[in-house]
Amino acid sequence: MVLFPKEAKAVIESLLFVSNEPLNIEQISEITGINPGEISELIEEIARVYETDEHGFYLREVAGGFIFMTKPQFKNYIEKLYKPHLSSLSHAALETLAIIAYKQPITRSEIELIRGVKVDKIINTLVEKKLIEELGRKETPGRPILYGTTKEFLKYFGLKDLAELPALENFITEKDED
Amino acid sequence: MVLFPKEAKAVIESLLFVSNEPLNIEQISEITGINPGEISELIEEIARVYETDEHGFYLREVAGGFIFMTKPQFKNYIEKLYKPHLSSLSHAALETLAIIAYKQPITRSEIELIRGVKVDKIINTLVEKKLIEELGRKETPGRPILYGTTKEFLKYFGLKDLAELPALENFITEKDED
Amino acid sequence: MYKMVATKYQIRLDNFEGPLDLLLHLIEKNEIDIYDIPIAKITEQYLSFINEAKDLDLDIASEFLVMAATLLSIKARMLLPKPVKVVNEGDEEGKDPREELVVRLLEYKKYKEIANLLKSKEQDMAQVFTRDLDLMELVKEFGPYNPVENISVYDLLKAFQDVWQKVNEMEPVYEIARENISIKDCMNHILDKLAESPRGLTFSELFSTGASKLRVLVTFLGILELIKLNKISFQQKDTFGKIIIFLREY
Repeated sequence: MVLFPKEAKAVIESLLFVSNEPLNIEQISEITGINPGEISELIEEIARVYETDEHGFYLREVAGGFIFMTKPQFKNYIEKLYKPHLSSLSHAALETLAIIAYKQPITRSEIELIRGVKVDKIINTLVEKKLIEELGRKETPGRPILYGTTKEFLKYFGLKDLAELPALENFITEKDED
Repeated sequence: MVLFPKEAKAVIESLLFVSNEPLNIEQISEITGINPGEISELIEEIARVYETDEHGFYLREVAGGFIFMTKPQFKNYIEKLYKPHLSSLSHAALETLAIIAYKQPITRSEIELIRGVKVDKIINTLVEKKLIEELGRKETPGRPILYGTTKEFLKYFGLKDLAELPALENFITEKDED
Repeated sequence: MYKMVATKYQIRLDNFEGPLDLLLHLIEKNEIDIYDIPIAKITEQYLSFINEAKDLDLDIASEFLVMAATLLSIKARMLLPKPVKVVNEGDEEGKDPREELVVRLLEYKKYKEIANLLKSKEQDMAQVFTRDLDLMELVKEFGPYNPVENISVYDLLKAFQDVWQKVNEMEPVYEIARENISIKDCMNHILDKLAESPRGLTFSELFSTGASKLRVLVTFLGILELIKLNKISFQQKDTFGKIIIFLREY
């Protein structure tokens, strides 16, 4: 099917509008038959339109795809319509996730070595929340489970991909400069 | 809270965006504090923007409220997007369905005994797709649920009744003749 | 007096994520250079936290105690006189006893900071909402959808046949289950066989070589039943010799 550019843009917009998961360019290309390069350009055009002040939502790149979201400044109004977002993660959970995000695939005991505390309960919670998942087994005695972050992890923190996290070197303490 | 007209429009748009139910002017007024007359005007403005060809969805007045919907001409694309959710049966699901079709009424654990793997997820999928249903309980310890095929199953396969399913014996003889 | 004594009751052990977190807190509070930790001072402060938790009857996680032991051991090693001769770098004796702890603290500190970054990202995401889509409603709009499109009843039959064949090949148990052997049939079978063999038969001769476990078991039960009914008898010449089964009439 051949689409006029304007129509192509509208088709892409309609797909982005009805998806409750981030849509990636390949998926859109498969559905519409439009080539990925063109889709990429049209998505940029769409994104520009919604950035303007007169719109209440905008297009975000999250977990390798694109998804419409309401703008942060309207949170209070939307929370009057919907219940506020559910509780946030504990600091222990965030520390554990931070380690897994940078060190994946990683075993439970490797995480415990870095954090200095037991993490079995936290691991279970994070698996339940689908923020981490089993990636396989480490070929060492006991064949411990290896963990890694999920797509849900990227969505939860609004990350495009893992590369969006700052490099670990940036977190070296500055003391040595003294 | 006093809102600038442009901001007011964006707030209304953000509410219409997240809602999966038509929102009426009174509801919007209650949430935003904007007077109904103004809301009505702003909604008209919003509606005009989305009527244009470059947008994939538009604002419709439904059941006394307003709701964003994708434009009808893009229905085919949206259907393709959701096809994976509806997608055809996996081989595992087909096998399970075949066992149920020929051995009904049958319990989950009886199916598992035949297939040698867990089938709870597949059973759920088949129930969701309305291909199988609960027929009652088996009068054995634990009173497990008995499953059988549905009316829809017959409809999908174009069968008048279960007796129209090809007989197993026929198939086996045919095979033997090969 | 250390600063922390004043804040003793505001900061408690259970406010910390673990021993490393507590140590980092002490290092920051005392504005200490992490690469040159005054180990005696830090150990004293660390232990006072543990003791306070003890006084308050709090459960002290074992990790905190392990760290206390580590600190005391480092402190002891620091007190030892330094070896006089110059040793190679990397030589165990020449190593600063604090080094390993410093490496762990720096590593942990990085992830603690990343955790804070994630926290702020989490907060950002709490400000935005995606659409509240009702997928089931959407799917309904597409009208009757055939979930078995492209699948015929013959595919179904084929699938069943394949499964059944696999079951028969791999799990002889099923063959048995479908055999439906009753003790009564088996008893008749034994009697028939024995009638053909006036001199009697051994147990294994009562069933064919490829017999299933179930058939063997049912045959055995059949024999017991027939003995009880006085229809058959058995004989054993030697203690460990073969048991010969024969019909009672003979």
